Amino acid sequence: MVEPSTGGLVAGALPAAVLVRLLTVAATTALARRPRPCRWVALGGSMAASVLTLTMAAEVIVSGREVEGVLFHHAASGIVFDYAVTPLSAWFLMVLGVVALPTALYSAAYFAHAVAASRTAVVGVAFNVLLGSVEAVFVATGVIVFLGAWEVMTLATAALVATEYQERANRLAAYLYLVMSHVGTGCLVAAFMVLASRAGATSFTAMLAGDVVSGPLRDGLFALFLVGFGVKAGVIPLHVWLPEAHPAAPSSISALMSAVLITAGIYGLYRVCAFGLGVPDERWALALLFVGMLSAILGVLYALTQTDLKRLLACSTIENSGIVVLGLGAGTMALAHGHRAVAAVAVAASLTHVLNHAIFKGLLFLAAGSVVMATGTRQIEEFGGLLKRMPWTALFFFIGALAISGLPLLNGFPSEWLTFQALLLGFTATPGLVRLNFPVAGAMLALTSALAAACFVRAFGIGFLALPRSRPASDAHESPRLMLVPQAWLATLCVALGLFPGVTLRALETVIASLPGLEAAAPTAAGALGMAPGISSFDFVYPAIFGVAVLAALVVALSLTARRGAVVRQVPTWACGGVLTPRTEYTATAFSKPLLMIFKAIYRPQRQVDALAGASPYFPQGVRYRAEIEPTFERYIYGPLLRGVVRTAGAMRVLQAGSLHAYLAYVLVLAVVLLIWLGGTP
Amino acid sequence: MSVEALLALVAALLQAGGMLAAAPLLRTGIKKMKARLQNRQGPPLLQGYYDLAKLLGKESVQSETASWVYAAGPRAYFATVVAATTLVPVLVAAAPLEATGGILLLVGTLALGRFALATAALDTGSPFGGMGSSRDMTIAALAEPALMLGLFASALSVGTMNLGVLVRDLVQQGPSWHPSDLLAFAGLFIIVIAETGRIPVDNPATHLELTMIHEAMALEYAGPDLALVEWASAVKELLYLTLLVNLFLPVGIATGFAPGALLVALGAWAGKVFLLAVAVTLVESTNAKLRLFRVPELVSVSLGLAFLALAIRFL
Amino acid sequence: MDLLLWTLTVPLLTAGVGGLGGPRAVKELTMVGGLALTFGLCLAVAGQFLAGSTPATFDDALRVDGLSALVLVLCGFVGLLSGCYGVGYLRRNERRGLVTPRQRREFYGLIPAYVFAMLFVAMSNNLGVLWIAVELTTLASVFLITFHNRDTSLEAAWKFLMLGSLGLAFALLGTVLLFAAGQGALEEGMSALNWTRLVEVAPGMHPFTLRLGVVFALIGYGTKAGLAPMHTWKPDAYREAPSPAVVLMAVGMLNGAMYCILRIHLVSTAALGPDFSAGLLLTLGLLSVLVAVPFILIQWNLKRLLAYSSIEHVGIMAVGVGLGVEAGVFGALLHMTYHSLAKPVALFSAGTLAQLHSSSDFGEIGGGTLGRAPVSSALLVLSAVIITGSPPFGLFFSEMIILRAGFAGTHAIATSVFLAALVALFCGIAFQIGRVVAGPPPAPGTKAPDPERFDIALATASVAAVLAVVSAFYLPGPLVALIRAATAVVWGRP
Amino acid sequence: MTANVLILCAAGMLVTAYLMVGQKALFTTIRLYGLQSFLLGLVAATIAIAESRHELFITAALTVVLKAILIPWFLMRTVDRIGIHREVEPFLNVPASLLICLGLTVVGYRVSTAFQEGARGVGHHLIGVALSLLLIGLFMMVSRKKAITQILALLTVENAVFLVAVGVTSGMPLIVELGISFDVILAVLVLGVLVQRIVGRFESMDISRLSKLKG
Repeated sequence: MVEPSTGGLVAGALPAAVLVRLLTVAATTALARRPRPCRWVALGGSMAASVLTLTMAAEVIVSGREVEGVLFHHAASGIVFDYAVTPLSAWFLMVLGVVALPTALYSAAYFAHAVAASRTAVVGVAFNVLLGSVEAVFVATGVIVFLGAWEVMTLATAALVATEYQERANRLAAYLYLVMSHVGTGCLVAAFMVLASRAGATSFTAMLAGDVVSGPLRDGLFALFLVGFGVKAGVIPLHVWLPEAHPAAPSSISALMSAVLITAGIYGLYRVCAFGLGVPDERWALALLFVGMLSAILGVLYALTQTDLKRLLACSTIENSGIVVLGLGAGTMALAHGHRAVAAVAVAASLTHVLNHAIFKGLLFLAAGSVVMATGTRQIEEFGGLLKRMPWTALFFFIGALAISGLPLLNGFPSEWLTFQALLLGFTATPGLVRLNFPVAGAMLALTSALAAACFVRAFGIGFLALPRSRPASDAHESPRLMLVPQAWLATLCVALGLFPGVTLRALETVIASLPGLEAAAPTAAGALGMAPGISSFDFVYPAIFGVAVLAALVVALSLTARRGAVVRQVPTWACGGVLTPRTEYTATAFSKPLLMIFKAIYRPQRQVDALAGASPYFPQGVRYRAEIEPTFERYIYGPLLRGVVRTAGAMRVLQAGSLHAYLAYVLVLAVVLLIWLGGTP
Repeated sequence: MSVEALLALVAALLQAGGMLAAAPLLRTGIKKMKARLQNRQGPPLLQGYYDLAKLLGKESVQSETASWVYAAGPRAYFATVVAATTLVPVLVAAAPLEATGGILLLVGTLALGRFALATAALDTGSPFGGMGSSRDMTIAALAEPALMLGLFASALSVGTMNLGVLVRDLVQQGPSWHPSDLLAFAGLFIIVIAETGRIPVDNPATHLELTMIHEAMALEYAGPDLALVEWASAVKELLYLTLLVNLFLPVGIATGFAPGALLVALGAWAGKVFLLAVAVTLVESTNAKLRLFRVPELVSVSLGLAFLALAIRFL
Repeated sequence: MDLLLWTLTVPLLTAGVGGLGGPRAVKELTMVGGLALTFGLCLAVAGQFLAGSTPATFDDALRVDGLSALVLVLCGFVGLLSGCYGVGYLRRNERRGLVTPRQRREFYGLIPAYVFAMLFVAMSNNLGVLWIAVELTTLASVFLITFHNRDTSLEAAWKFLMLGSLGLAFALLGTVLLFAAGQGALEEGMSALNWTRLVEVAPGMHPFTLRLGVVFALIGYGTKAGLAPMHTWKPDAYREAPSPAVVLMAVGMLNGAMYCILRIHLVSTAALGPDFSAGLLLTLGLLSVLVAVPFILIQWNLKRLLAYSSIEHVGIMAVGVGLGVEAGVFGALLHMTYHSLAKPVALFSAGTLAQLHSSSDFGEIGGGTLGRAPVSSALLVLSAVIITGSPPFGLFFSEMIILRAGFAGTHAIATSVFLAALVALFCGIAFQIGRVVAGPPPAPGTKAPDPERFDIALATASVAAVLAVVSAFYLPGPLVALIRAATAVVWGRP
Repeated sequence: MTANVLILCAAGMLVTAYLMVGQKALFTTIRLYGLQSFLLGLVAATIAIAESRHELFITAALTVVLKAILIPWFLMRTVDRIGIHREVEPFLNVPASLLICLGLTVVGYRVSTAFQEGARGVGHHLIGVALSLLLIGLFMMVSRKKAITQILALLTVENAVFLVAVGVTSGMPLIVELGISFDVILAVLVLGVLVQRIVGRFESMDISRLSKLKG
């Protein structure tokens, strides 16, 4: 079934990977009744396949040469499953592999706890199918294969989201996800088919040559693609499924979804919207900028108020997806005005962020998984004091938190730094009023990262520090080494790529050079240490070197405070004369309260406080406090839509009201109508 | 190791050291001026140094509930702020470590310090720490866009994001007196007030739970830790003022290392910072502290000013 | 004796034996054996055709070309499946003591009879004979619908018979008018109604008479196929008839009716050019797909749900043909093939669930069947995935081909509507099936369903499922050849 | 001469149809149907004589025997057995129904004008009548509630078809003709059986009550 394509060992890697996945799926199904070996086979196989794809991706990125081949002929429909690993595909494959590998390892230990033994096989199969289909999405060259893989990806994810199908919330999440992404796929099918018909071929090379469509039709197709891919990318306002679905899945799956599944949408935006439809239009760029800004700012604002740790991470995924799209928007704007160098910087920015986000979000979700496993809850309010009980997990989460807040010396910084560059250069590169969008976007980005910092100070500080806030939290203990190693690996990547951003940028050179319109415009990575993109001496940064300075200053600080022979005196925290209990600690809700009040207009918070009156109303026995923020999009867009559909469907009931006479009447009417129509044509 | 690298290193050490040395003076100076405006005597000018010495001399105390994060906080805060000083040109139209990055790195570094301190403040489990870090992060988040936009305004006018290059170009141009500069300055001045925890945003003198912000974060710290926090805050304040004056009043800045020029530069810098300090003092003494939820209005004003600065310069 | 006649005789004999008295084992053996033999004979006929000859008899009243061969094979296959499943089905009912000897006779008599009628349809080349054959399928299925002898089954049967007979009257009129249109060109006698003859003389036919004929014939056979707005009998019949019979309706009858429609379509195309009947088919097909949407969303019964899904699928086929391009036709026939492979799985698993809960209403079944009847529920989910045209399964490819043809052609708008309907249908079916399989389980008070046993019926369902999955990736070469041959026939290159 | 006879018979059939629409007593309706079928047979016979096409005699005979005698007898028997003799109030009152039928006739004739003129120059009249008859029959199926009446209406539709078959084409091939007639008989028998079962079950043959299956 799988025919190895000519072109050496690396070229054979992909068919091999597919083969491995298929065998793994088969073996997993066969072992369905024996969870332990089943789990190991499934995840081991997945890791093997990931290694294969990683090697090939690396090879392609380094050499910059595409690898092509044919997987399979579908005799019945005459469709050929062929693939081509372009540098762009290779980049996304790499991102996938970098996260998929540790996630699989992590899951090997995690599923034992998180997945019912009876469902191990299903989850294992779905895990492999998901990864395989995402890989297929990245390397597909035919539209049918692409759409097929796209759909399989959706189904596999839905299956994983519904792992705990007994819980209503998870069922709804899975269904919502299915519906949203199916609507998206519908848009994609329409747009792709129109494109195919115009190109007269179903291969991307022909369809995405850029000269296939023009004028209003082109804009229409762009809109369709934007919606189609936007759903998967989870950009606002198409994000509604994301905060539901990502937390519902087992944590390691959530890691995959947030880190990788999102990038499938991004990949589509790149491959088609930005570089597949010819020179972008200024309006497209504005659309992307706007969507990006909206997603970034609203995403982080939603994240701020979450008390469910995984939900919080999911919302921040919306934010980061927004940042990526923001960079892409700047790039398309530059392309629209013909500034290749600037466009290259922007593209570099967003592609870097794709990688970095995958890494730190993967890390955070894995750490969150450990915490959820240890405490049995996802509520930040019930954590606390975990740092002492699970020191490693806490450390890794802390690193992830620093990274996601875009702070220097970690890998969140370079990509946000590049995005700022893209926006500022975009400003210098665009004429007229339009340019003012860039500084505004810049300010929004600054706000976003500052809020992200606030959000993760809250998540880490409330969740891991001080006293445990609940019984499970105080009983929590560190997760097995098998779950810590993957986190360590990702954390190391966070630091390494933060200190040596040049590596990423260097790797990106071939990728960017391979994009139409960006030939020989790749931004210059200043060695492995630094980045100096775009126009000469506009800006550059060498985090590692500066890191040394910080280190030196740290040494000074230590030497100032470290006094020979003096022990640090341990004293109880002053609690206004009372005893410090978890109940006097600052809660997550309280932490985000000021911002909640300040951004009232967006949150529209609703709260109700009712005192359970005791003997005297002045001394209530207890106070019940309920606060929620209004889900704007759900309430004002999707809710009415859904109700409308249901109502119309209900109204159609009369058509099939059980009366034979009505049924016969339909035939009569049809006959008469057709006869009259015929009568019109002598 | 090349000559200029060595030079940069020496310069960095000197500048960091100088800022560390000067910072307490600024704090006490402002206190003193405030006192004078209120017809009080006020502390002696060297009070800041006495305080630091006293605090550093004390034993260090740690809450039982705290972890390594608690200890790491002040040190990281101090380290980042001190390191940040080497990114800003002070006397010479060049920053010692300007080769490692520009405005974004500076802002990022300060944010890193704030992150560390705010996290550490949550470690003791005291409600005040949480309150402080929550409020501090809130105000920082609000200030960030305005700060960025203000800096963009002046950076884009020259076309570089590197402070060294920026100041050099400004010195060559001389003060432009372009209206947009004025707007940007006004905007940034407000942000500096907010970032350095001064009235009307925060009150450095108070220790009343409900009003303090930055102080609340530092409330649990004592001895050397507290010293680090206070000292770093002072340096940070000086840093912001320096940045402000060198960006918008680039006069008297030395272009080389000639001793004469350096002396002049020192004088000019001291004078300019003093003027700004006076301005800060006046604002502090003539305003009342704002409610936390009024701060956004203030910040949005500066945001508007900064955007206006950009607009009128580029349209 | 001629192979075609054998192919017809065997099921007829099986029906005869089954219809008489006799011990159960014998009936079961004869039914399974007979239908297996029938399927073998169908394959043999198809083999003959692929070998190059076109089997024919009764001066071409019965004639097997590519199209017939394809339909023949599919019907034979489904006949065998439902035969095997039927045995298990009836056994279950007998275990519950629900089966009277008369019912048993009816069952074992009518199922093969129905198969016979379907095969008869598939191989008849003479439009008159075709009509008779279709009428036979109707008569054979009526008493299958009343099998359970509930009030509702009488109601369903009456509606089915009324609409069916009306449709057949229309079809007859259509046939007569076709015949009339060819007068002068056509000789006297039986062979004058041969489709092959009609196609030959088509260019000389009187256009208006022909149009009239085509319209009536399409309405008529459309009723049997269940094209909207003549689809109204389908949900009722599906709910009432025993699942094995439903499978015959949903696949055999549907393919047969599609076969009739295609024959008429071809005559009309030969005479009037493609646009006339293609336009009609496109309209009716689109209408069918659209009609299915709301009723699937508000559906309250599992088997009715599947009825609407098959209304959708016949609509898809009609659209494919109606697009008037070769790719569309190929897509439609591929769709027919894959649908014939996938639908039985859905109906078998649904039937099993319905039997275990002794009702196919969602209210009775309740949610969370995955816990109570894992195999059937899993199969139901699988088949739902398949029949909603999801990759990597066959219907996805056929739908993609049709969509591509649609967007490539002049019907972009219609195709967009079609696409939107498909998306909505996916959501609807996903919702309903999800509710049954994973939804909240029924209240503790309700009576527990029978446990799921791995009997012959379940085995049949599983085998069908395996075939459906495998076929997605690999269709046997001869079958593909048949599809291509059928496409050639329908595209007017016999 | 022939033409006139043909048109006369056809017109007669149409008239019977109208009368059936206006009629409520079941027996009368059945008799009217018998008359209609008889006229159909007459048409066949006339053509058979005029064009000396002997196989049409068989058709004619078949028609008369089956449809003018057997089926009416069978239906009357059923009605007797059930013991319900009058149609309940139809959905539409008689005048309205007749009006609609007029409209349908117009449609039928309008279509027939475009029709090819056959050998005997009466083609389009017959078609017109046939189509109108068909539509009227269908309309009766829609508007009448009694099972028996619906069967009659269906048979009227069938008659319309046969009228075309006989009058416009020179008759279908014989075997086909036989097969078709056989099927029709079968269908009627099945229908009869069903009617009896329904009545046995619901103590009524009011079809409009059979509406449990919705949605």
